[in-house]
Amino acid sequence: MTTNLDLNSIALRLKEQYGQVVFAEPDYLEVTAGALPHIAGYLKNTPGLDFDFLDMVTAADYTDRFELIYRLVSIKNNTVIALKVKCGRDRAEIPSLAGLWKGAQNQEREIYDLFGISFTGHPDMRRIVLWEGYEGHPLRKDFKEKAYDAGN
Amino acid sequence: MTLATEPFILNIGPLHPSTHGVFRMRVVLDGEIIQDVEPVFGYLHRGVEKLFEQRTYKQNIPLSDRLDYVSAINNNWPYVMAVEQLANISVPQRAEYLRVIMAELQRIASHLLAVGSVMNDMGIFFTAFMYMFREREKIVDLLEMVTGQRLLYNYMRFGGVSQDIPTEFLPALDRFLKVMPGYLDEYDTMLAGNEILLSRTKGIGVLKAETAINNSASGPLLRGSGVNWDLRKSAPYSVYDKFEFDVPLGTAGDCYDRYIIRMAEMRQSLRIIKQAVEQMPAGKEKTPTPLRLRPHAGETYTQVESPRGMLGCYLVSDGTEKPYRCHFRAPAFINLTVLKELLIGQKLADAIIIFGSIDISMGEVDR
Amino acid sequence: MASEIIGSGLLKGLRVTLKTLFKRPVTTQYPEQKLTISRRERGTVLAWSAEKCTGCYTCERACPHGCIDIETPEIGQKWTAQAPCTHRCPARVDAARYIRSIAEGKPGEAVAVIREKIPFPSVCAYICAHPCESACNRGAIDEPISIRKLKRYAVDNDSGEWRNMIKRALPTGKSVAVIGAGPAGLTVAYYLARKGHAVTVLEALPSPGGMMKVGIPDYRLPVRILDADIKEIENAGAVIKTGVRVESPAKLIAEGYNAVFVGVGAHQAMPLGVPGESEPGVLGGVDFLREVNLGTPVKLGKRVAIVGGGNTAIDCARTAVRMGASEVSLVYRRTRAEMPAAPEEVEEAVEEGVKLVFLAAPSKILRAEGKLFLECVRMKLGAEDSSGRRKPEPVSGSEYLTELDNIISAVSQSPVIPKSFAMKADRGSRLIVDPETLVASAGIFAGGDDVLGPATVIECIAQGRTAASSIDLYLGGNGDITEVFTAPEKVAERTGGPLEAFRPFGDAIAHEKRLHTFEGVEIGWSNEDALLEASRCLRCDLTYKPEKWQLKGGQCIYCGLCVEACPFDALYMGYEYERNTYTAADQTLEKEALMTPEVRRPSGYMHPEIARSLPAQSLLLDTDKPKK
Amino acid sequence: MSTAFLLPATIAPDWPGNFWWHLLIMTVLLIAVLMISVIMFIWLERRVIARFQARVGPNRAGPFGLLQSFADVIKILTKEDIIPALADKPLFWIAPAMAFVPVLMILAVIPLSDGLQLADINVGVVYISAVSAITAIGIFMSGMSSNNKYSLIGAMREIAQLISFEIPMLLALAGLVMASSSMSISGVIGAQTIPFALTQPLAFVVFVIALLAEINRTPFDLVEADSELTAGFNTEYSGMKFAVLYLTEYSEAVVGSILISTFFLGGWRGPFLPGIIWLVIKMLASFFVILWIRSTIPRFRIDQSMKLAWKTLLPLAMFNLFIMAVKTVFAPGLTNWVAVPVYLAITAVIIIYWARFMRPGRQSVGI
Repeated sequence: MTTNLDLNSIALRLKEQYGQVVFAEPDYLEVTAGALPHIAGYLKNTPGLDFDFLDMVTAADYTDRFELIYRLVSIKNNTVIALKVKCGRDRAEIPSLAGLWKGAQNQEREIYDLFGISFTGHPDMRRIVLWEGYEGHPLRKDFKEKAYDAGN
Repeated sequence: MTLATEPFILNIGPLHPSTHGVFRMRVVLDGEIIQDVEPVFGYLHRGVEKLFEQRTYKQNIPLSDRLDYVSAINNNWPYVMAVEQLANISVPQRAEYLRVIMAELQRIASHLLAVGSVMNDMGIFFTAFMYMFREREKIVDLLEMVTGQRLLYNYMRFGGVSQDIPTEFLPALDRFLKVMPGYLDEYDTMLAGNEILLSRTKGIGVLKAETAINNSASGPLLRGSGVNWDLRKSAPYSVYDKFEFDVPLGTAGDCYDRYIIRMAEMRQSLRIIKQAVEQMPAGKEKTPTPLRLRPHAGETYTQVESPRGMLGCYLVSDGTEKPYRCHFRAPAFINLTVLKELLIGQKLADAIIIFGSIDISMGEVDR
Repeated sequence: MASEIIGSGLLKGLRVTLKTLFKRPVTTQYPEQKLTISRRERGTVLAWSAEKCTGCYTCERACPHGCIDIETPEIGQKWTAQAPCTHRCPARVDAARYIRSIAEGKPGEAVAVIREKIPFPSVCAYICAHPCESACNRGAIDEPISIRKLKRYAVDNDSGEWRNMIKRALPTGKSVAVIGAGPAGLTVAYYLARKGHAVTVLEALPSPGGMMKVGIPDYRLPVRILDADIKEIENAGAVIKTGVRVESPAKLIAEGYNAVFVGVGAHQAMPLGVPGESEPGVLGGVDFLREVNLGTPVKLGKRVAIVGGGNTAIDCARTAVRMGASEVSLVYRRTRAEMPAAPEEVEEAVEEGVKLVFLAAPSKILRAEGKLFLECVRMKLGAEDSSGRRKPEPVSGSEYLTELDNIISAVSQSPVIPKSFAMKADRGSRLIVDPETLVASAGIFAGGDDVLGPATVIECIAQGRTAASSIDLYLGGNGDITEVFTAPEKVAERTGGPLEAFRPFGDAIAHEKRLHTFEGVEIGWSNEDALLEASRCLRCDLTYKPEKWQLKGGQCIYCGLCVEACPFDALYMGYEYERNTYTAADQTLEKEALMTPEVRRPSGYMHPEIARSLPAQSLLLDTDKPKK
Repeated sequence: MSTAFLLPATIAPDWPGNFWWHLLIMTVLLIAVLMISVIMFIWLERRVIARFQARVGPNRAGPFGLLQSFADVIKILTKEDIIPALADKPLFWIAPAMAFVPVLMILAVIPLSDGLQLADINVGVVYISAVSAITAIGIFMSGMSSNNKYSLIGAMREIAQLISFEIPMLLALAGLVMASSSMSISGVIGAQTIPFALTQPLAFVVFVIALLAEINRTPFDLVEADSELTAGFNTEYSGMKFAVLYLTEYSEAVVGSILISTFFLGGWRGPFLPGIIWLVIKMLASFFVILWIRSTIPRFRIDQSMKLAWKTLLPLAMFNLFIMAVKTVFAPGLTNWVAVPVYLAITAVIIIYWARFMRPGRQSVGI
């Protein structure tokens, strides 16, 4: 059975590693964008934690900010942890995790395509489902398009 | 002497017999050997996640069928579970068992389709495909008995399933359970020992366990590489903890293992269905929920083991009658990350088989 | 595999295909072979029944991509006697109609409609248990219409126009004594007085109202409201004498009353049935409420535990809070889902700081060195019982002690019938009467809580009406107690009826203020809220029969959501057919035929014909079973 | 059926050019026979394969769908004839004819019955092997000229196959020639008091496999591997030209089955029945085997088929040649039923032993 870890203890360990960049919420860790790669690498490579499997990356648009959710799974220990990163909506940039987990490549491209969050350090940051030169990012809340305006 | 050669660029798809939809691979060939691959997505992109934000919660259930049209019932599941968690709706036991039975039937149907189409790619002129469809037809009839539909069942509801099984269902299911193992044996006799098939699949498209994990592969692709990760075991949802079944694992991680694992998983699904039918309690098949449901504000992530892998649903509710954000972790889409590593250096003919053995369905990949 | 000879695998495969060559093909073959597709739920036809549809637009709202095209006339007509809400109401108050009156901005007419059935409109507007709302069809769509609050809006804005249509009957010279001025008794008094009988109500307590007065705290039912309704009853001619104790109804008959109605109610708290119940500091729920309501000083400690999950328990808890108890906890043996109390009241109680302890039942009450202790045992929910609620079972060895100042047992109440009454009662000491006429013995009638056991006000009123009409018959009247205060309704045109609207939130007074005063917690609705809420009504008793109901071409995906959503079961999805060969044309013909209601069959697979024809099904029969 | 009216006994059936009516009649007869049989064989193939796949097959046009093929022909002929803009037009035009004519030419030397034969040239075997190679050139031209990458790959595969499978085929035939000490077809048939399938089983096996590759049937249909190269060499063809190419494939199949029955099953020879009936029976039998294989066995990869040709068929053909040489030198008269089991045993031993080198799943050699 997948068990959730004691987030507070992990948060403490991370704090003494990287300082005040991690906040333990009831069911996820909130991480500042700058510290994301370090913390992800720490979670991946620390024996005892070794979250080797990146389950899911996605984002949500809260009209004043974006929130990215990273869901890491440790197949060895059968544990799950979720990271949440907030980033501003204008020129949103997040360091890419494609270097740590190849599995992040397509998902980050999709987020870039649909939300316009660009991932620095991604091997090829291009649109994935929409065509090049498409205007706007559909999953943003302020995205306007005829069909949807009619629908609303 | 050496000839001056130039790369030979070939577009496989979007309209190609064996891209299982409108997938497109832009491959660079040297003779028959693939030197570079660039998968091109989006030919079936329908903006499903945006559409989810346009409709009420209940209206989204039929939409979730359309994600992976080959295993529609498995697609309802995570979405329905997510809404149930947010609105804390309780599900009757009988409904859970019905869900399991239907989902496992659907899994068998989906695997049959996957294996059959791989055989087709391999050049058995539609024979294996037809045999598998012969059995898939039986399953579809069973599902139709219950749901009234044959492809997109729209079966699950918040707090249960849309309708209870008819009286004729269980006898028919028993008949199916009796004959299906015989058919699986028939396939094994016909295919598993076939030398040409072995020489086409063994050692082809080998995926190491670390690579698979690092690429977030899941489902038969991951288990074929010997990683024991099946959500029905490792994170049992619904009532899966009440059944005993094995998780078939591969050793080499090649196309042959994936094929064998799919065959074995069908047998395991049959086991699960048997037990579910025995254990299924009487009772209501759903707890009534209002048409315009308004879950509490919050977010949740639920996931199930679909025939293609870990199918997750990340749902954010703001307390209104429409989802604020709904994201599906599509296993087929993420499994395709590994495609490039698998294909480079292989022959063109093998590329088709490897691609087929990943078993995607475009509706899920492009969403 | 490797040990075998190369080629053996190929040969095996060849054998399999060769075997298949000599089997019957599984695909249906026509016209060579008669194609018989078994009758089954095909789910490819949407049939609509014209006479069940009331044009409520629910299906249109349910459709995922708006492919239902429906047009209704502005004017509807009455098509069924009673809407579900009216039908569910024990007193058959025509809720649907007065909601319409409110939607048309005529609260006075609404009150008149209510008064046609009950003499306590204001009381019901404040404290009715509203069974009507659980019957409301709107509940299946989002939330039921909050009928009680609409009623409250009506009585708050009453214009009193109903008085213009009061008809007084001539005195009949007959006299009736009513024992107990509770909801039942006062209802009897009211209607008998309207029929011209001389009615005397004898009440033991210092003030009339019965449970409405002493069982329900003032913050739910302010005294003036109750008194106003009782005033109306006195205006009708009933005489109320308080502080009078009656030895027996027979004696009253002897004193010259022609008939006696016994409505003494159920005023005794049921015992918990655990040892140590007689300890000082252990109170009965109703006794506690009565004393508080009558203003007799009650000494209550800081830490109070209430046992029970009903409305009385909640009332006790909230009253205790208002009396300054700081730690009020409510012990219930099931979970919140099973609580019989009204959910909104539980919500308000929690807001006021009442601690809810679920899955616990008192096992012992003991007093050690002057302190009072309650020992509870943890429960767990077992299988569902007949009532559909899951039965709690004690978890042995899970007992725990709590130190308290007071324990209030509010599990249930039972009637207390004095011996001197000499009336037959059952084990629950409820009076045994004729269920139709409520006759206990010659000239003596009984009704209300003392017959039903602890019941809601509206049920008692309903019994009062029955009793009144049968007493009138007994006294030689025609037994017809119906009153008409309104002109017959001419069915109005649809006023909006927006399906998008949700129930407006009822406001309550700030809860720090609540904690100390007994004034009414709930605040009535503003006109806008009331109109909006009233316009949400589906008008189940009217039909706006659609001039057009059709699917926009080819858009339907047969998801069946509209069928599930339809409150009136006017839609049916499914299709059964059996034919030798079929073409698209045939199917469309069949579909058109199916659109007429008389071809509709029960949906689902249970159709007997289906059962019979199932074995004929081509693909589920396994004639080609491979040898294992 | 007697053919005395065609061939007076006084004239040896050598090069009957002086009987012009004989030429005329035979040519017309052969073309007619080929056309009709091809169309019938197409119907037969579709029906038989359908039954192999538990289907019914075409059954609507005419009784038992007999007219289906005619309907298809009409449909194809009425299609628009498209030529790709960048195609090499002359080649594109010539290719179908180049492919089809040689198939017809092969028939010229096949005796349909005793002496019922257009020309009995004394180097028939060489003639056949020479002419049959031209078809491949036609197919190569079609693939080359249509300027489509799929077609190009198909064409390359075609040539590769031709080169590698021609040799074992010829070596197998050489064994026949040795045994019958004649190169004319009638001579080969005349020598088959016992069909060569029994006296030279090894050659039979090699010849059949090589023939399958020559006529591009499964498991060697790499030229038009529809799952990899959408339709291979004839992707760009349509209308009349496509019809001709299509005709070519099936007439290849027909002629192939004629060749098998002529070389190894004793041609028209047989008791009781007229020779042409026997020939038809044997044709059908060998065609049925071809269909059977097609509906069961997956396709080889190109390198695997090359491997098969060079590493298996060639040595086996050599063995056969060696055995025949030894026999003709030391035991020239040893062609009676007693020897048949010996031949079979030797063949079985050799094949089984040799197959040990061909385990599947090894790393495959590149082309």
